[in-house]
Amino acid sequence: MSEKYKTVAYYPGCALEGTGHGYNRSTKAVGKKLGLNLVEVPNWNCCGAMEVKNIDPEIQNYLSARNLGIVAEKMNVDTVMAPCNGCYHNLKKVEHDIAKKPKTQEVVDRLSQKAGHATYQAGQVETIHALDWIKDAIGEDGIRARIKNSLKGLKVANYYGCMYTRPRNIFPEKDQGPGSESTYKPHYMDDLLAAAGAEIVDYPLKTACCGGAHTLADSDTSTKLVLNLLQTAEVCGADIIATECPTCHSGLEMHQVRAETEHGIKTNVKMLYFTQLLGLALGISGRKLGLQENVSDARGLLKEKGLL
Amino acid sequence: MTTSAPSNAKANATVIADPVSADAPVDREELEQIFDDISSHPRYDHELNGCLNCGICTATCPSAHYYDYSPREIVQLLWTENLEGIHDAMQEKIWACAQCYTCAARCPFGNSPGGLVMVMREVAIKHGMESAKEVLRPFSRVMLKVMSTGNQLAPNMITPDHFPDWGPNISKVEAPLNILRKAIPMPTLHTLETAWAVNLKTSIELYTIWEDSGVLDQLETMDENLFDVVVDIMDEKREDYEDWLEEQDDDDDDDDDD
Amino acid sequence: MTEPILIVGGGPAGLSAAQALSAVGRNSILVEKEDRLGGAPIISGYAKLVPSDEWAKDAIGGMVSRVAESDLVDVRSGARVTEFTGAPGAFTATLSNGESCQVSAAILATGFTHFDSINKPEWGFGTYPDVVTTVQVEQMISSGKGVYCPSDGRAPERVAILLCVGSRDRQIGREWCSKICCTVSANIAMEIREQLPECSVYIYYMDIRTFGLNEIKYYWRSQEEYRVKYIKSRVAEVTSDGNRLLIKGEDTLVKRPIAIPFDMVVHAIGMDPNVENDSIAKVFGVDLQAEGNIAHQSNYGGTGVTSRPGVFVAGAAIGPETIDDSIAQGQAVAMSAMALSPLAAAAAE
Amino acid sequence: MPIHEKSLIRPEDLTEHEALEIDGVDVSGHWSTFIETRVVSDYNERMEEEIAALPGGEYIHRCWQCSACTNVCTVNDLNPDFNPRYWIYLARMGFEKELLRDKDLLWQCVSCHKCTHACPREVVPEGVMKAMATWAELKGHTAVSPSASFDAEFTEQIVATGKIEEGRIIRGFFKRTGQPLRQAWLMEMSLRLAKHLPILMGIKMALAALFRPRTRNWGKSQAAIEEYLVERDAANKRALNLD
Amino acid sequence: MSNSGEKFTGHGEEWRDAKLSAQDAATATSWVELKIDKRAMLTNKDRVEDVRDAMWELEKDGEIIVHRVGDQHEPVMAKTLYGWDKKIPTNQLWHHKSCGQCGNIPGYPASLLWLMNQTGTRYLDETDQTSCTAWNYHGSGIGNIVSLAAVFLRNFHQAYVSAQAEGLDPGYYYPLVHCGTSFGNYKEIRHFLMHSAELREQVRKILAKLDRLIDGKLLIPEEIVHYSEWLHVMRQRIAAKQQIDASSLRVTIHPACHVYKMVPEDVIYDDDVLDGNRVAVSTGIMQEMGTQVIDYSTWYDCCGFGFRHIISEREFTRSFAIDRKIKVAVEEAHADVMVGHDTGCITTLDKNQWIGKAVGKDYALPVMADCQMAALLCGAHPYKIVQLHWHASPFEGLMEKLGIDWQTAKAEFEAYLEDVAEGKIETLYDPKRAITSGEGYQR
Repeated sequence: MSEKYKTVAYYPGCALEGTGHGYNRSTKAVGKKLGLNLVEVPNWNCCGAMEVKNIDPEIQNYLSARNLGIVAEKMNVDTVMAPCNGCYHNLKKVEHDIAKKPKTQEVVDRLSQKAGHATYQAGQVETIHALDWIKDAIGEDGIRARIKNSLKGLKVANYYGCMYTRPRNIFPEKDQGPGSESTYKPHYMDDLLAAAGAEIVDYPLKTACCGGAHTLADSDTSTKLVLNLLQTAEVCGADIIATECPTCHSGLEMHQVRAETEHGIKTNVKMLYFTQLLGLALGISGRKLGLQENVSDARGLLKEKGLL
Repeated sequence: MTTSAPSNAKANATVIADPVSADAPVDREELEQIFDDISSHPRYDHELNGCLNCGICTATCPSAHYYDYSPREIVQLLWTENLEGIHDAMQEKIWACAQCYTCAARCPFGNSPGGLVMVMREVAIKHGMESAKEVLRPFSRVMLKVMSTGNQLAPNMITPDHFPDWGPNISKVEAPLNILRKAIPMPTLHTLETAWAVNLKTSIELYTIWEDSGVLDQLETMDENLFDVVVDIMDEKREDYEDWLEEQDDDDDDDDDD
Repeated sequence: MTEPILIVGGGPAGLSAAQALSAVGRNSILVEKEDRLGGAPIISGYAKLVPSDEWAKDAIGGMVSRVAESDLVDVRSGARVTEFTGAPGAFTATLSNGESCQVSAAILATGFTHFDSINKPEWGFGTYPDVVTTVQVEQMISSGKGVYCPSDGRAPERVAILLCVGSRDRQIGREWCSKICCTVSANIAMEIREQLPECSVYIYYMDIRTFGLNEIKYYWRSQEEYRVKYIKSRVAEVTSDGNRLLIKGEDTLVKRPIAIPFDMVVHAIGMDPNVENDSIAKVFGVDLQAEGNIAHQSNYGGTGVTSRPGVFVAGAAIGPETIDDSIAQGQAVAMSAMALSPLAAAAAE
Repeated sequence: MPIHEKSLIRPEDLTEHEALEIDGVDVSGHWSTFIETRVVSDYNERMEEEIAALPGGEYIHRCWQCSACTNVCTVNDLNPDFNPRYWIYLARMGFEKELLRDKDLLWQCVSCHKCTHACPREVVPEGVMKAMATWAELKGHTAVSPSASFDAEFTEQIVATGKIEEGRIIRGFFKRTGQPLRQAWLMEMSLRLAKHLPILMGIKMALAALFRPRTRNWGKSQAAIEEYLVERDAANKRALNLD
Repeated sequence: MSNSGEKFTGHGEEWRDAKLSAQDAATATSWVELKIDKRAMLTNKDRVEDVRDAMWELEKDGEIIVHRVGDQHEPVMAKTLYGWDKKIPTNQLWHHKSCGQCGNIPGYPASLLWLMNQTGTRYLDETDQTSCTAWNYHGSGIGNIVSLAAVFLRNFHQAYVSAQAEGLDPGYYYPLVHCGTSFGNYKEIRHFLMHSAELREQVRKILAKLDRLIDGKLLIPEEIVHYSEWLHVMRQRIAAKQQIDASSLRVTIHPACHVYKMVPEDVIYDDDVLDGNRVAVSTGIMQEMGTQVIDYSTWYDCCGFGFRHIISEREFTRSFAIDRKIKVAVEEAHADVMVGHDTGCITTLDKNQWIGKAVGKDYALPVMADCQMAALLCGAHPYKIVQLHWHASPFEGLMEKLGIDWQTAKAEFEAYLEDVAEGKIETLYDPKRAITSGEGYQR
């Protein structure tokens, strides 16, 4: 096992302190179990999500750059891990924009100076996703070696959403041939959960959109998109949709409920964070993984499968 | 949606339904037959060579000024053999064409979109399409005229009742129509029922052409009443002509007697 | 000693052939019908060439002076070949000025003729003074006067360039693509934008064929740097309301008819076969293609081989061609002519 | 006789008189109906510049209409009238009237970034659509869209505290858009969550609602952002010739 | 480049000259070293087929007989779009009338016949002819290539044999087509006929039944000739008879689609008319008679007739006619009159103006055919011959501008109507000649 990513800065983001709390708990628990250290970025701020960009992209860049600046200046690590796709995307984006667009650097410098903190320069910090973290630090073999409770018999559809893969140009490490992550057909989560014994179903909508940006602003659209994700997963034979983003996860949960209450369309597939599934395989208790915090309650199913 | 949800029953494979219209689906076989009739029409190969999608036909099309109608679209539908699209265009779009043939004069590929529209109109008639019947209904008066006389238009057809939008000045001199007609210095135009005096034999010759070229069959498909009227009129005219011929023979005989 | 090689036409291909032959020490006779060398780029007054961005009078002018200064090239300008007899290695060419010469082979670098827009009258050329051709805009630029509306000399505020004028059009018997007009038009559009930053330039196209690297340098750059707009539409007619020109088209991407006013309309004229090809073919006894260009055999056995042994063809005489490629062909065909003529001469002995 | 191809004409292009008499002739209804042309008669060259000046719009001029964006678009799948390729073109050429026909669709982009991913020219169609939606709002063609309300609520919270809290966002958004908070599906969600949510968690969330999560020493960042926003707002208005 | 004020540049007197210096003008045109013939590539018939060549082949093969334009028809050669020759007969003409003209613009054919009388042209106007039926076909779709071809050849056969009624040889008269749609349709159908043996066979069967074959063969006309072409080649001779000065008249020409866009290679383009850039007919005679021909931006547009639209969807017809033609001619070209050369166009543009009042588009532009205008300028009676009272557009102002006393003329006509009521009818030719067979026929 390599020392890579043994200790990384941890940027949980706002959602992991709210609806994504189960993701937060399970990520930390899995890290601990695997002997990986997470050091939370001190006094971080919101990355700006999608919404600030719509008001002004450079403010969003500033918000994300401030966090990277803290990591660069105050933490003795060169990698920051963000489990949320939105945060991950934004940190990657500002890295890209600062390197490529003079205007971004100019605005970030200007605002940082006014705010009285160090500015961020491209290349100081590497941003990774929770999937990169476990995949590169532990790998499939590492997982297989540590399995206490194989996920055998559990049929899982892996859902990556939009911000993990798009647009291509902010993820220069992806699409680099065998082994690297793919923007077209991402597989890191598939690899890890397969190593944990899960039966991965062939799910064509891995990177389709859940309409998370419009969960409230245009709920009907979100419900339609989510329902398509859920029904397709069921057609593909999945019991579980594994997620790796709090916004996607809560979007799937919320619109599963909404499809049922508003349109009377019921679906049975359950959503679990991939860290929750990995944690189960590693023998961590359901409670420590925050299974009780999910709206779509998978505990009955997991008991049936002998995983709880 | 990217993949159809399982709750949506797959449409019957032999039936093509427009997902957004409430119209009854059309049999695939019927669609193929329609396209077959279009593409085997003797005009078809003259009128369609390919398409650069350049838009010059639509650019110059008078109908495109007002209707969401595009000769380029018609050509594309045919060239790509879009059977549903062709059928759809035959419901409405092909009737928007003004048949001016500017498109044909402009096409860099030497196509004639207007000619293709004519082919589609003929096929719409062959298939007894409702759209064709609807279009033909207000046309029936002139149709009856041309089929039974050989003239498309007659002076007495242009009345304020039928053409209020042509205003009060259809004629600027107040006089009975028959007098005005006789004041035209061409003897052949002293007529009311036809644009010019048409020889009885001429009308009958034309009727033979209608019969033998399949035009009467077209009419029967489209409008049975009109068909019956035309047949009745022409039967009568034929009888009149036969009678006249006999009279001539008699006269000839008389002449011989002299 | 072998006889010199005859080169007909003093444009890029002919100049390049002469240059190549003199570089290897071979004599050539260059016959040009005009009173000066340079071909279309010089005689028609082109501005900056694509893709070199060099002024025609410098770039082609340089070729002209190199040829003119060469002792091995015998330039006969203001003359045509009126008779061409003999066999490979021993041809006799008679010129219109009464001279005659012995040559071992001939290279036809007789070029093309610009499409005459008068043959596409519905696009307004010949009827409205502000409808001009790309060649005329080149002349406006190369003369240093800048781009102006011929009707009153004002600077246009909005210019439309129509592509495929005299190309890709069965209506006028020209089904071919003239190959260079897209690139040249993008170049002209940028020149106009540079000279007249307040002037908008629109290019009306069927397809954009700025092949190869020209894509970046012309098609992309004209948009990204110069904000030239491209409208996918073949225009139906150019008329005038007495004040401005009116373009009638269909914007095929919006599926809507358009009728847009312009101050100036530029025809991107295509390349016709040389109007004199019929007589050239007769004099040299070579075949023409159906389109009217000089026919040549496939390149696999030798470059620029015509139907008559010992007579070769290069450049736009074969069909629409770029200046760079004409130059390359001139050189390649010089090689063909050179390789053949001593052999033929030997065979004749 | 009614127009047979009526569905091919936009209703607003028809001028009809229910009852009309001219020079003593009754020409009511179809006897005097006129159709107005659908031909576009000029380009509005300002429009592209205006949209390019708004956040997200800066690369609009690169578009060469390949339609990769529309072909991959998530929302286009649901509604074929949602067509980024087409709108970008309309905006570039200044077919203002046409774009405004779809003004209430523009904001419905779900920001899935498929278009940006697919675009061979880095037009960032997603950003351009946001810019077009902003343009329509600033020009007064549309009311503030739910999406823009959400963005504003979200941004205001971040600017104020450096972080967001989801419950507060929901409440703030519903208040802005005048919707009741007690929506059936949200109630059902809370109910399901409460069934198995440990009391401790409930307390924590309630606390978060009361005591807003915030980034320490945020004040100077807030001031810097606010200053920039004022600048930006002025720039947007300037670009659109608004006061 | 046209840069001399003399040439047609479009907008009458106020048109701006290009004002190029001689040197600029030379530079601007020097690249055209050789004036290239109109559509030079196509003059080479290897590339574009001339249907007449196919006819000669078929005739040689014994399949058809070609009805030639002979010396007796005193042909004048005209140049077509590609520079090909077209023989326009100028004498011994068989009038193939137009249903729309005869039905509601009778002054149209009457003016033409009157001009023929003036120029001493022999002709026949008879009853043994039908409409070409193409209006019906284009409007409704009822009809087909076979019926159109049979009607075409039946009528042209009658033209060929008609002279026998007067004891003359067949072929004495050559058909002259009045209607633009007939003209376009017949040419299109002739093309199909020359290219389809099957079609020829189908038509042969029908015509055999009608006894309309010559030696068992189809009779195909060498040239299909529109009256406007006759008018064009006769323009100097007609202008010689001109009595009224028309130099103040601003004329807009409406060229007819079926005349110059259908089978365009057969259409006359004259280097002396509009620099050869546009179809020559109508413009040629109007220029010859000294009027100012004014260009306008919608010159190429059709009139909006639409075949079915003029009958059943006049919303389109009137909108197009007013917006794209009448309005432009009035507001842009400040025209006194619009002159055309086809039935449908004249009807459409003339009849569909008044209704513009419904939407505040109130225009009053006189519309008439080229031969009507020519007859008027040669002194024909505006009512008795030119029959302008059938036109809905106002023409009184136009006549005043030309110095014609229309009130007196109208009074004369009204008086003549009383004669007519009593059977005292004046005609342009002997009515007996109109009937060549059947009932009423007198040798």
